[in-house]
Amino acid sequence: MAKFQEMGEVISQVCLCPGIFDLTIKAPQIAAEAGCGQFVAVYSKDAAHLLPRPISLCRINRQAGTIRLVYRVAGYGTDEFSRLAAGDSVRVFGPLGTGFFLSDKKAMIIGGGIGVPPLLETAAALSRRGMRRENIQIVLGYRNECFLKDEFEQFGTVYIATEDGSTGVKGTVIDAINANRLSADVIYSCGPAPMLRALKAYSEEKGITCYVSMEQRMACGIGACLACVCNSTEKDGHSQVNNKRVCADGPVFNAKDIVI
Amino acid sequence: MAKFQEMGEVISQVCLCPGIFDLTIKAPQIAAEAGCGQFVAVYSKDAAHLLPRPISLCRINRQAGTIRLVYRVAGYGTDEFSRLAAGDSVRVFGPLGTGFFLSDKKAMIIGGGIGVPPLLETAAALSRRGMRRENIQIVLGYRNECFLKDEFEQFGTVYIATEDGSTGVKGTVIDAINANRLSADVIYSCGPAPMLRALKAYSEEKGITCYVSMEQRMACGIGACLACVCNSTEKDGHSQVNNKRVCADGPVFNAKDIVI
Amino acid sequence: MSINTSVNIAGVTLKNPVTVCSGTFGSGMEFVEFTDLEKLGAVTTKGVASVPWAGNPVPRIAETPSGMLNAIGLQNPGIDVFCERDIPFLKNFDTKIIVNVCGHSTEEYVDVVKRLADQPVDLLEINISCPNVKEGGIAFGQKPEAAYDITKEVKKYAKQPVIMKLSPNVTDITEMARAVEDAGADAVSLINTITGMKIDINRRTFALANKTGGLSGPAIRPVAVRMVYQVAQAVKLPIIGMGGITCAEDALEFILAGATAVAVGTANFADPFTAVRVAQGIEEYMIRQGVKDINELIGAVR
Amino acid sequence: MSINTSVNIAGVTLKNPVTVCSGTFGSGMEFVEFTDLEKLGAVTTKGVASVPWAGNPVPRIAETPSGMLNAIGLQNPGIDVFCERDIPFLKNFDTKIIVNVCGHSTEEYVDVVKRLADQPVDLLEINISCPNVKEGGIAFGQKPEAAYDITKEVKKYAKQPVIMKLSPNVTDITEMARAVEDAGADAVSLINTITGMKIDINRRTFALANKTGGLSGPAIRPVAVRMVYQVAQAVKLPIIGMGGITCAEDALEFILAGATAVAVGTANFADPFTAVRVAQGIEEYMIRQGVKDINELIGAVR
Ligand SMILES: Cc1cc2nc3c(=O)[nH]c(=O)nc-3n(C[C@H](O)[C@H](O)[C@H](O)COP(=O)(O)OP(=O)(O)OC[C@H]3O[C@@H](n4cnc5c(N)ncnc54)[C@H](O)[C@@H]3O)c2cc1C
Ligand SMILES: Cc1cc2nc3c(=O)[nH]c(=O)nc-3n(C[C@H](O)[C@H](O)[C@H](O)COP(=O)(O)OP(=O)(O)OC[C@H]3O[C@@H](n4cnc5c(N)ncnc54)[C@H](O)[C@@H]3O)c2cc1C
Ligand SMILES: Cc1cc2nc3c(=O)[nH]c(=O)nc-3n(C[C@H](O)[C@H](O)[C@H](O)COP(=O)(O)O)c2cc1C
Ligand SMILES: Cc1cc2nc3c(=O)[nH]c(=O)nc-3n(C[C@H](O)[C@H](O)[C@H](O)COP(=O)(O)O)c2cc1C
Ligand code: FES
Ligand code: FES
Repeated sequence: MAKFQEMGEVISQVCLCPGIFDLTIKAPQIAAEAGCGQFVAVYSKDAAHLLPRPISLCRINRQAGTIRLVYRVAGYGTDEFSRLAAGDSVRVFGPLGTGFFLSDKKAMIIGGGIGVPPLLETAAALSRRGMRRENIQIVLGYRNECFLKDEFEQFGTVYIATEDGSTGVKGTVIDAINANRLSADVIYSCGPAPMLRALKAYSEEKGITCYVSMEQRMACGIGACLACVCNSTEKDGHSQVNNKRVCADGPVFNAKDIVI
Repeated sequence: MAKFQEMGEVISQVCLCPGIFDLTIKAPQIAAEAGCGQFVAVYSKDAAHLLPRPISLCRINRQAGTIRLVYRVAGYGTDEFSRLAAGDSVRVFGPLGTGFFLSDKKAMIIGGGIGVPPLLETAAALSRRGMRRENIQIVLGYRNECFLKDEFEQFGTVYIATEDGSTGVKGTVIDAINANRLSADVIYSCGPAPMLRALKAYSEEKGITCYVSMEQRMACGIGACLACVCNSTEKDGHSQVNNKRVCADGPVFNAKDIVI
Repeated sequence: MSINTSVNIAGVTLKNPVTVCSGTFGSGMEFVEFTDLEKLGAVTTKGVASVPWAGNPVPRIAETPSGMLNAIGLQNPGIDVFCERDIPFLKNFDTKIIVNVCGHSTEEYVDVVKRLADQPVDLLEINISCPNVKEGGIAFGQKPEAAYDITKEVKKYAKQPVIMKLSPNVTDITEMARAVEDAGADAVSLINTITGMKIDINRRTFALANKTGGLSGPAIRPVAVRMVYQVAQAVKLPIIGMGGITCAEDALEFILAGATAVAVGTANFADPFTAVRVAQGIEEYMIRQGVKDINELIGAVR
Repeated sequence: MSINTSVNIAGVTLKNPVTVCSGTFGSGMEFVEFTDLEKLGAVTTKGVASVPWAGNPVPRIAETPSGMLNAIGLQNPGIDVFCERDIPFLKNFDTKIIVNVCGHSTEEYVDVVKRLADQPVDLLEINISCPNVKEGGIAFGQKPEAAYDITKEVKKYAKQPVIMKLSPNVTDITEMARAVEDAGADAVSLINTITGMKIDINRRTFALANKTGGLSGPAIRPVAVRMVYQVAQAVKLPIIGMGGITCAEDALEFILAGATAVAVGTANFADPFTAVRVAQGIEEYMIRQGVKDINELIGAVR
C-alpha cells in the first residue's frame, strides 16, 4: 500500500481537555489512502529527537484532504505538537499499519483512554457502510474527562465507564458492558493493555471476534526494523518466530492471534 | 562585570543584503551593562545544537533596553536566527568579553566584512563622548555590498574599499587608507585575520595604538573552558602561558599584545 | 561534467558509494514502495542466522539525544526463508546485495556462509560486533584473536568477498582491523553500535527490557569518523563507513576520512527517504566542487 | 517533608550530589558572578599539572549533534599559581573542593599530589583518561596495569581521598574500575570524553587542529549511564557519574544506575545556570516522589 511523506499544513488545533489535543492537518495524499485503525508517523522539528511519534488517525476527510489526530501530551514530541497552530507545518508519513477489517456484524466499539480516538473513524466507517445505529454500540472508558464522546453519538449509542464514576458506570469498559447488558458479534477495540487483555478473555468466553489495536515503541514504523513486536500465538509467516510487527502486521490484530 | 541570561523578545529583523541580517532584541539587563566591542552568546532552540553563537553588539540602546545584532548566515545557528520575527523570543547571554577602550585621540575605525557591525556602536560611542566628526575616520572594507555604510556617516567620514571596486577604492582597507592619505593616533578594528594582521603591521610601522577584535570558536564564552585562545606576545597572567582567552581577555586586544 | 560515482569493494563495483546499515532497512521490501532501490550502490540486509531467532523482549528501542538505543536481539527468520524470499526479491533490482550474517558460534556463522555459497549475493558482511545478544558475537568482536579466528574460518567457506563488521566497543579499533586483515578479510565495515543504557526515572526501571542496547544515530558520528580514519591509516582494506549518517555532508566526512563506501542506518527511521537523498547529494557535492571521480575523495583528508 | 540530599564520597560529605566536570567550569571564578557556588555539593577544578601547559593549537572545539568535541590539550597555569590563586578563591565558599590532576608521567602526577598535600582541598581527582594529549595520560587510562600502578603511586603521597577518573575508550570499563579499586583508589569518576573526529568537508580538513578530540555532551549520556551501571555492579567504590547531564532527570539516571554524586559538564556551556538547576531539580524530584533520603536512590535500578 502506498505511503507518503507530506509537509502537512496545520488547519486547526484545539485542546479538548487538559493534556488532550485535537489536531487537523492537510495531508491529501495520506488522507486519500488511509483507513480506520491506521496511523501516521509524526516527526519532531528538533534534530535531537530522531524517531517519529506514531499517532492514530481519529478522522480522515478525503474530500478536504485532511487528517485529524487526537493525542495526549506524553513527553517531548507530543508537547511540541501541542504548540502547533493553524498555518504551521508538520512532517507526517503514512498511512501506516493494518487497520480494522470491518464486518457487517453487530458491533461493539470499545475504547479506553487515549485509545478512544482511532475508534471515531471506525464508528464513522461502519456508519458510512450503512450499518444501523443500533448495531453500533460504543463503549468508552475514561479516567474522568469524556473527550470525543459527543461525536460518537452521531454513529451509535454511547455507553461510558469512568474510573471515578463521574460519568456513566464507575469502573472499566467491562463493567459498562455488563451493566448495560450489551452483546455483539464483533468487537473493535483500542486502549491500554489490561483492557485489551480483558477484552480478549471476554471475547473468547463469548466466542466472538475481537479486534484489538496495539501499541509498541517504534523506530521505522514500516516493518523493517523489528523494534515493535508483540508475541503471536502461532509462528508468524514473515518473522518465522512467534513475533508480529505492531507497525506493519498491526496495530490492529485479531485478539486470538496475539498474546496480550 | 555582571552577565545576564535573558529570553529576549525580537523587536524586529530585516535583511540588509543577501545573507546579512539585522536583528533587534529586547534584552534590557544586557543593554544596561554592555559597551562597544562586547558580544552576546545567542542560543539555538534546537536541542542538537548545544553551543552558543557569539555575535557582537552592533548597537546598544539602553533607553529602549534593546540590543542590535548584525550577522551573516554562516551555518545552522545563524540560519535559525535569520528566521526569527518580531514577537519571537531568543535566549541571549551577556554582555560578554572585553570591548574597546576608547581614547580621545584621533581615531581610525576600520572594519572588514562581517567585522563591520561592532564598529557602529564604537563610532557612536566616540561620537557620544564628544569626539568631533573629523577625528572619527571610518574605513570599511567589503566584498561588494556596503551594508551599514549609511549609518556610519552620521558619526564620521566614511571611506570604502571593495574587492570588486564597485564602491570606493578597489582593494583592501589598507588600500583605502593609502588612497585617502588617512592618518590617526589610534585604530579600532574588526575583521578577518589577514586584515587585522595587516593593521597590526601598519600600526607598528606608524607607531600608533591599534585595537583589534578577534574571533575564535567558543564553548563557554566566559573564560572558563580555554577553547578560544589566541597567542599572546608575553606570558599571560591568567593562563601563565602565551595564551589569551578571546572571550574574556578579548575579543578586543591591543594588537601589540597578541600574535595574529 | 561527466562524473564517476562508482566504487570498488573487494572486486565488486557499486554504482555509487551508498548502501544501508544492516538491520535498519529489512531486506528493502518495506522501503521499495516509496524508494528506488536502484538508486543505491547496494542493499545490506538485516543479520541472518542459520535458524530463526526470536530476539529480545520489548521495549526494544529508546530514543536518546540525537540517537537511539536498540536491543532487537537479532530477530531473524533464518537462512532458509531468507534464501527463498529475500534474495529473489532483491534480485529484481539493479543493485548489489550485501548479506549480513550473525551467529552464536563459529559453526553457526559457517553454516550461513556455506548456505550462501551458491546464492546470487555480492558480498557477505560478518557481524562480529552486535553487543545485544550474549552469544551474538560479542566475544568475536572485542578480542583481536577471536576476530582473527572467525575471519579465517569464514573465509574458508565463503564464495563471496567477506566484509568484517567491527565493533566500536574496544580500546583500539586498529588492532581489530589488523587482526581481520591478517586473517584474510576482503573489507571492513564500521562502526556497529556503542553499548548504552537509558533509565526511566519515573518508573525507576531500564528503558529497554534488555537493560543495555546499542547506541546509533548522529550522536555517535564523531566516534565513527574517528575510527574510520584510524582504520584507514592502519590497514589497506576498503572500508564501509557508517554511524549517524543523515545527509550527503555526513557521508562525505566518512569518505574523506577513508571510507570507500558508506551506509545509512538510523536516519532511515527519521526520514525513510534518506539513503537515496544521500546518494544524490554526494553527486551534487562533486559537481559543486568539480570532483570528477569519487575515488579522489576517498581518504583525501589526512 | 524534610529530605536529606547529602552524600558521602570516601568520607567527605557533599551537601548535595552535584558537582561540575573538570575543565568545564574553570575554578568557578568565571561562574561566580551569576552562580551561587554554595548551591553545589562540590566544585571540581580544571586539570592542573606540575608546571604550566600551553595546550593545543586552535580550533580546539567543534560542535557535533547533541555534543561537542574538545582538544584543549589540558592548558593549565601549573600547580603553583593554582595554589596561590584558585584554592584561596574557592575557600571563600561553603562547598567542597575537588582538584583534578593531570600529568605527562607518574612523576608529574606525584609532584602535583605532593604539592596539594598541605592544601585545604577535599578530594583529588586523577585524570588518567584525557585522550587529547599524547602523553597526557592515555596509556594510564587504557591499560588496567598502568591504571593500577599510577593509582598505587598517587595513593602513597595523597593526603586527601583519591578519585580515579576513568576513560570510556576501553573494551571493558569494569576491568579498569577493578584495577584502580585493587590499587587503593577511594572513588572513581566516569566518564571522561570519547575520542572523536569531525571533518570540514568544504575546506577538506579536520575541524580540530589536533585532528581528534573528546566527545562530550548529551550524545554520550547513554554510554556514560551504561558504564556507571557496569562499574557499580563491579566494584564497591563510590562513583561520581558524568557525561551529558543537562537537567535533574539526566542526573537521576546516573544516581539510579549507581552514582553517589554527579557532575555537570558540557551543559554549562549550553546554559551556564545548569549545575545549580540540577541540584534544585533533584530535590524537587525527591519531594514529588516522596524520597526522604537521596541515598535510597543510589543504585536503585538493577
Ligand atoms: C500505533 C500507535 C498509535 C498511537 N496512537 C496514539 C493516538 O492516537 N493518540 C495518542 O495520544 N497516542 C498515541 N500513541 C502513543 C504515542 O505514540 C506516544 O504517546 C508518543 O509517541 C509519545 O511521544 P512523546 O515524544 O510525547 O513522548 P516521549 O516519552 O518523549 O517519547 C520518547 C520515545 O518513546 C516513544 N513512545 C513514548 N510513549 C510511547 C507509547 N505509549 N507508545 C509508543 N511509543 C511511545 C516515542 O514515540 C518516542 O520515540 C500511539 C502509539 C502507537 C504505537
Ligand atoms: C567574539 C565574536 C563575535 C562575533 N560577532 C559576529 C557578528 O557580529 N556578526 C557575525 O555575523 N558573526 C560574528 N561572529 C561569528 C559568528 O559567531 C559565527 O559566524 C557563528 O557562530 C556561526 O554559527 P552557525 O551556527 O551559523 O555556523 P556553524 O558552522 O553551524 O557553527 C558551528 C559551530 O562553530 C562555531 N562557529 C562557526 N563559525 C564561527 C566563527 N567564524 N567564529 C566563531 N565560532 C564560529 C559556532 O559558534 C558553532 O559553535 C563572531 C564571532 C566571535 C567569536
Ligand atoms: C534497529 C537496528 C538494528 C540493527 N541490526 C543490525 C544487524 O542485524 N546486524 C548488524 O551488523 N548491525 C545492526 N545494526 C547496526 C547498524 O547496522 C549500524 O552499524 C549502526 O546502527 C550505526 O549506524 P547508524 O548510526 O547510521 O544507525 C542495527 C542497528 C539498529 C539501529
Ligand atoms: C572543554 C572541556 C575540557 C575538559 N577538561 C578536562 C580536564 O581538564 N580534566 C578532566 O579530567 N576532564 C576534562 N574534561 C572532561 C569532562 O570533565 C567530562 O568528563 C566530560 O566532558 C563528560 O561530561 P559532559 O558530557 O557532561 O561534558 C573536559 C571536557 C570538556 C568539554
Ligand atoms: S517499528 Fe520498525 S518494525 Fe515496527
Ligand atoms: S570560550 Fe571558554 S574560555 Fe573562551
